[in-house]
Amino acid sequence: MIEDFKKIYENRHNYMKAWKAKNPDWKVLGYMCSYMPEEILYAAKVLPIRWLGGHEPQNVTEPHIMGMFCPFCRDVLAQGLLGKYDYCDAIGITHTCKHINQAYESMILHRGVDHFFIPTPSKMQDKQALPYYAGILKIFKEQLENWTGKKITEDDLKRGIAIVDENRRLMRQVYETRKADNPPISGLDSMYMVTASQMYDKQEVNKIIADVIKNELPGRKAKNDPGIRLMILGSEDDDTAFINMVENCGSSLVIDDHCTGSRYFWNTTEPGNDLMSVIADRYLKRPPCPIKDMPNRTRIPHIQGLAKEWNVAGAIVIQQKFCDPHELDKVAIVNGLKAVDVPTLYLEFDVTVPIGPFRIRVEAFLETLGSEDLF
Amino acid sequence: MAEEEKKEFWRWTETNWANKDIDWRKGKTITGGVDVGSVSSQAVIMVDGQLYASANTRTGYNSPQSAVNVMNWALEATDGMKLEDIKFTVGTGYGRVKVPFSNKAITEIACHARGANYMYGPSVRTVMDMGGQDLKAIRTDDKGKVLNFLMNEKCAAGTGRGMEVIADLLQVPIVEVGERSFDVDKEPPPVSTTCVLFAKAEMLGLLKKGYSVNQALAAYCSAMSYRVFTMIREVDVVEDFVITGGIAKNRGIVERLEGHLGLKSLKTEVDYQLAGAIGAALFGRVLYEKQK
Amino acid sequence: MITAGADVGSKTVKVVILKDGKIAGKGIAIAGLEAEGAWENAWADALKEAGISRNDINKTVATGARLKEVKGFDEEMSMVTADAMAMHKLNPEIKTVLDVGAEEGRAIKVDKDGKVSDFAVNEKCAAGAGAFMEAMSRAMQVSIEQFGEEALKSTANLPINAQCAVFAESEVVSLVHEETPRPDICKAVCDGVSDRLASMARRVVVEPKVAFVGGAAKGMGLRRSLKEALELTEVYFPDDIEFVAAYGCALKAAE
Amino acid sequence: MGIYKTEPLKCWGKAKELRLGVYEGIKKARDNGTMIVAGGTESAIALPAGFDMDFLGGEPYGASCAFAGIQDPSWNRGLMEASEAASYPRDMCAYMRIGIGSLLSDKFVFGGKYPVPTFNLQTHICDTHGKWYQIMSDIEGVPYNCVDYVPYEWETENESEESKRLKRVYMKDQMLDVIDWMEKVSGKKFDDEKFINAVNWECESTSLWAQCCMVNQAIPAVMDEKMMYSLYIIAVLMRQQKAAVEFYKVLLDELKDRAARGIAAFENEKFRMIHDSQPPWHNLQIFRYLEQFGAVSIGAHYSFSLSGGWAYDKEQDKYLPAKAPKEAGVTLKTREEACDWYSEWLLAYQTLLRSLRYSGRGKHKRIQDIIDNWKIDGMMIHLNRGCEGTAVGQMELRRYLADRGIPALTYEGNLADVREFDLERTIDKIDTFMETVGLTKIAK
Repeated sequence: MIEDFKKIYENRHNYMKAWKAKNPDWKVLGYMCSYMPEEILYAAKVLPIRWLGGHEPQNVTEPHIMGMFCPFCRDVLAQGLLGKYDYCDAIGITHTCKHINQAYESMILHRGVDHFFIPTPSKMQDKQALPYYAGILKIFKEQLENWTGKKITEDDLKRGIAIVDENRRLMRQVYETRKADNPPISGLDSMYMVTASQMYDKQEVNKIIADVIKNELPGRKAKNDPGIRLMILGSEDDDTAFINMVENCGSSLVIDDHCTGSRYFWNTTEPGNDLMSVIADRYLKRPPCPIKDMPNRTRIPHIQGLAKEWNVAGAIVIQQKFCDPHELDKVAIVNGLKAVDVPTLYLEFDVTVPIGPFRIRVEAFLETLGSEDLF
Repeated sequence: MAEEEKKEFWRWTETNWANKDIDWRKGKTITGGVDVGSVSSQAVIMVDGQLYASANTRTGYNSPQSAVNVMNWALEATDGMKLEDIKFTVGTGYGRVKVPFSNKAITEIACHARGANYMYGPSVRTVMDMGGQDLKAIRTDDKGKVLNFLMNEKCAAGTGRGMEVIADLLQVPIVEVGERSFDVDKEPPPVSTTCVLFAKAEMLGLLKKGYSVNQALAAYCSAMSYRVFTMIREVDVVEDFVITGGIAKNRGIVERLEGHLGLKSLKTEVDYQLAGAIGAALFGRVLYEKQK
Repeated sequence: MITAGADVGSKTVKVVILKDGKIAGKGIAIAGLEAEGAWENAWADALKEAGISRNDINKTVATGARLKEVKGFDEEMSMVTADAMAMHKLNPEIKTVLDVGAEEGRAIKVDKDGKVSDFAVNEKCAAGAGAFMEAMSRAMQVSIEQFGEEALKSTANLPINAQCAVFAESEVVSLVHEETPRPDICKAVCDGVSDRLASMARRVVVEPKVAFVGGAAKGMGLRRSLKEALELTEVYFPDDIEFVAAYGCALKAAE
Repeated sequence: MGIYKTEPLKCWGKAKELRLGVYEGIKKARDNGTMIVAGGTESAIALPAGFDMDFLGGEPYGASCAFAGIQDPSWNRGLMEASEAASYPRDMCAYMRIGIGSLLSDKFVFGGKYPVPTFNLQTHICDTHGKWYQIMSDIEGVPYNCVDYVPYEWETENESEESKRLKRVYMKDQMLDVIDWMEKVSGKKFDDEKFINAVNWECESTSLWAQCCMVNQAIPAVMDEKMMYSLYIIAVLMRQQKAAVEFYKVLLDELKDRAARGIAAFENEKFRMIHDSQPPWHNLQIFRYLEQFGAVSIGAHYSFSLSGGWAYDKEQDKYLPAKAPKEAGVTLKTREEACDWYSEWLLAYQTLLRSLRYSGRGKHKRIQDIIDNWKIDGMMIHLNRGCEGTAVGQMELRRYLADRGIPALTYEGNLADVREFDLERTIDKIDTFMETVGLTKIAK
């Protein structure tokens, strides 16, 4: 049921605690950024779950993080320091940005947790990135083997890849249905689906998604009137209160480019002999986080393509306040969308966003997209 | 503990007005617009798309009540019009959904653009609205439809509320701020922040340095106009250019902003603060016609 | 020996007169555009209460953000040390002092001898607890005193989502327009300010026992929120809470 | 009268001459239309040295604009606002915003129009660096490329040899590709010999700067941090040139001589401090203010390591100047060898760049090393809103020092955006800090 995604999202810790009790032969690793190679973790019987924020005021991170660092790393660290994720046996990050590095370092310094750092390349377009990253992933695999005391076989890896790819394929299928004039699933529920896939056992979530595709989506309408079709894109975003507000102002979010959305699952692994290269290749080719999108700007044509295929009237560009990677893409993205006649609204997110002042901006934006009847 | 003597330097005059030349009873469509903003509320009544009556008051704590009060005050200026004579009312501003007698709510961004189009004519392409709390830079077409807009983000302060704090602190009536800011020998460098929170500290810092009150006002107006200039440049200023909202009455800001832009803003006889309410009433007319 | 201490703060001037280690007189006045007048008034009140004249004072030590605007003291010291000295004298068990002023907040760690072992001051965007509360009470159209009383009536946990003061104010206005009960908004503001102060305080590791001082700590709403934010069961509120730094200065003068 | 004797540095004039010479060269190249390469200066600047070109480095250029803001605020505020008006967000790296603003307003702080390069080449030393010159290229319309940089981890992490090998090969192979790319986009031939020389000189001059810093362990210190800014800049701007090597040899001799004779940088040195992160370039007077209390900043991880090559010595458990190829008995013969060695140098010995990414335990160890060996009494941490790379780990560093009873003062600011620095508040904080460590102003 679609509702299950929301249940998992909202009760993530309870779900995981219950899961852990049922799966004593597995370990749990918490990660922060969507570049974590989950295939290898599933192969090692280590359940990867993504740490997301709690979106509530907190006062524990200032001694650790400078004021100019992004709310996401602050919120995630707060959750960690407050012990919300204590059921994780380790934390891990792939190198993406220093803000996440900071949250990771502070967790190690103050909670003394087991930890894994993967020095992911940043220039993912470079042909030298593949041999490098495949080698790095092999080291990571060995580190996991040492940690769990179990060898990871080729078959294990194939099984890991299958689980994760299945999840990607299913979510892509759901996203395809949102191309309909009246989409069967809302932007909010889609966000719940992707984040649930990140924070819970994919083997369980895959069953739910398959069931939703087969039994629930056919003939369903998320809303009577979908209103204005919007795209949302930018940095990490699981601000469900904001998404809900936008969709209640007479619009439907039909597509996204978020690492809590399509960027996370868009492509699957391509066949090949060396499994480490296969896995590495998949991450190098996925729709990139802005920080990995150089020297060429590949995000722009990708986003323009999404806007066209999902037939959107406008796009909301959001970013976590102080997120340099996304700030560095702002002008290029806004211009790129303008070039294909997609107007944009730009907003900065904090741990929590002030709904009232944001509603004015969103409503005014929707008015500019569809107020012909007033003139 | 000695009580602070309470003079309200920030307080501006509340007004109401009606065009006695218009006989509203002969009008076909009477519509209303109510703009309940963070600091002030305006109501206008339009007869067949002509501005007939208006009122401008301070917003109270209770927004439905503020809406009722300001409309009642506009009605008072009329020749016996009653609320029920108004066929369609549109609410706008922060309290737009809380106008008890309104038929629809539309954001102040759309309403300001539409209102400016009425007040200054169809040649208006850029509207800078400077209200109590928000700055809005709006690009519009010849019909007054919004093409795109920007609202202030963090550190983009420099709003009407900040000006009130300054007026209060320096004990200068707010209506005199603009005038006095030009009464200096040489334009001082702008203050470094226009953040409402630090406005006081900034001012005290300047006075400590030996600035006169007028120089301090000039430094603040200069900073605020610069801040607005930077923001409005982001939407591309295309002529004709107009300024609406309360701050439009402060020539200390307006003329400095014009200097930075190298453009003159259009002027009109209509109260600049009414733009949102006028736009709302005009939308009301279209919606009323459509509903018939 | 008679000594005096003065705290020329951004909002008020406080003077404390000490006669043989005991407080003999106190004076406080609001500093508006210029601090000088308030300085004179605070002195006049303090001298009157002590029943002495300015010439009877052996030494005066002063502190405060607007100290440069006044003349007529012998030595200056920092707020941080003044607070530490005063609190150590008032209650030698105090390990952490949290001073909530109009423009700035300070967290001070005091060692067993009353010396400052670490301190933290708000960075700019998180500063101005007092000024922030004032701006919000302006938006709410209540006096600052009323603001605290209103907050105490509420038990709601409504977050103020905006971290930036400018946005916070428009958020408060939005809440007002949404007809959120006034006490809930007031409490939300107190909670928000407390979270910032608690964040700052945690930089120095808050160790019991803790004292709150400074003008803004007079507000009962803020007191409650701050105590909860820091998860404290017990907080020490000195009498004459806004005079603490001035008292510290007077103690220093007597040394 | 001070406690120590002091005298001006003899090579002061030479430093200034070299520094201005770099910008004069760029101006000439701009006016003659000859080759300019632009990019971050904390990168592989020996790489384009296989061509005859002038290199325009973004960070020192940003600092120069910030510094020029002392006289004429338009160089600071004006450029920031030009970048904001073009929608670039206000809290991006301040050097970057100055660069964008300077380009958009077509103003070069050393005179005339902004020098648009033949191409931009960046090393991705910090998470925003690779994107910085992508934006510059967007505006300039010139080709852009970058070299990804994944530094070795700190010694505390026991990184495996295989991991280091992968990083070294990755960087080397990218460099080789970039050489081909540069030839393609410039239409010019890359001269291997020039490149190999540049690699040798870069390693040598950065090793020499580290040796100069070592001399500062003397009491009294022979350089204060303000002086260092004027001296390390040679390595920042032109470390790949022979003139830099020669300059640092002269400087090293002079510093050793000063140390032997007990000549101080600051006559009243009582309290030795180190600073963290770049300073607010527009308000360097805060360092003079410290001196009123007898306190002096005699360095920083930043000023030691930005232009210095440092190697960890396991036996002594210390950081020592790294050995340049010649000293290590290595002769670089081919392009491949030079790229390989150069990669190793940047990955292993550029400890500042390492701390931009790995900010925790390893950086604490390095700071502790400086505190112990340079006999430091206290630290001053600039919470730098303009450079998140150096700001990473700062709050944890503060906590680390507090736990060990090392006095630390934090102050907020921005290396290049004067609007984010409050001199008065900073002075207040310094006053308070000095009082808590028991220092009072020295009577004049």
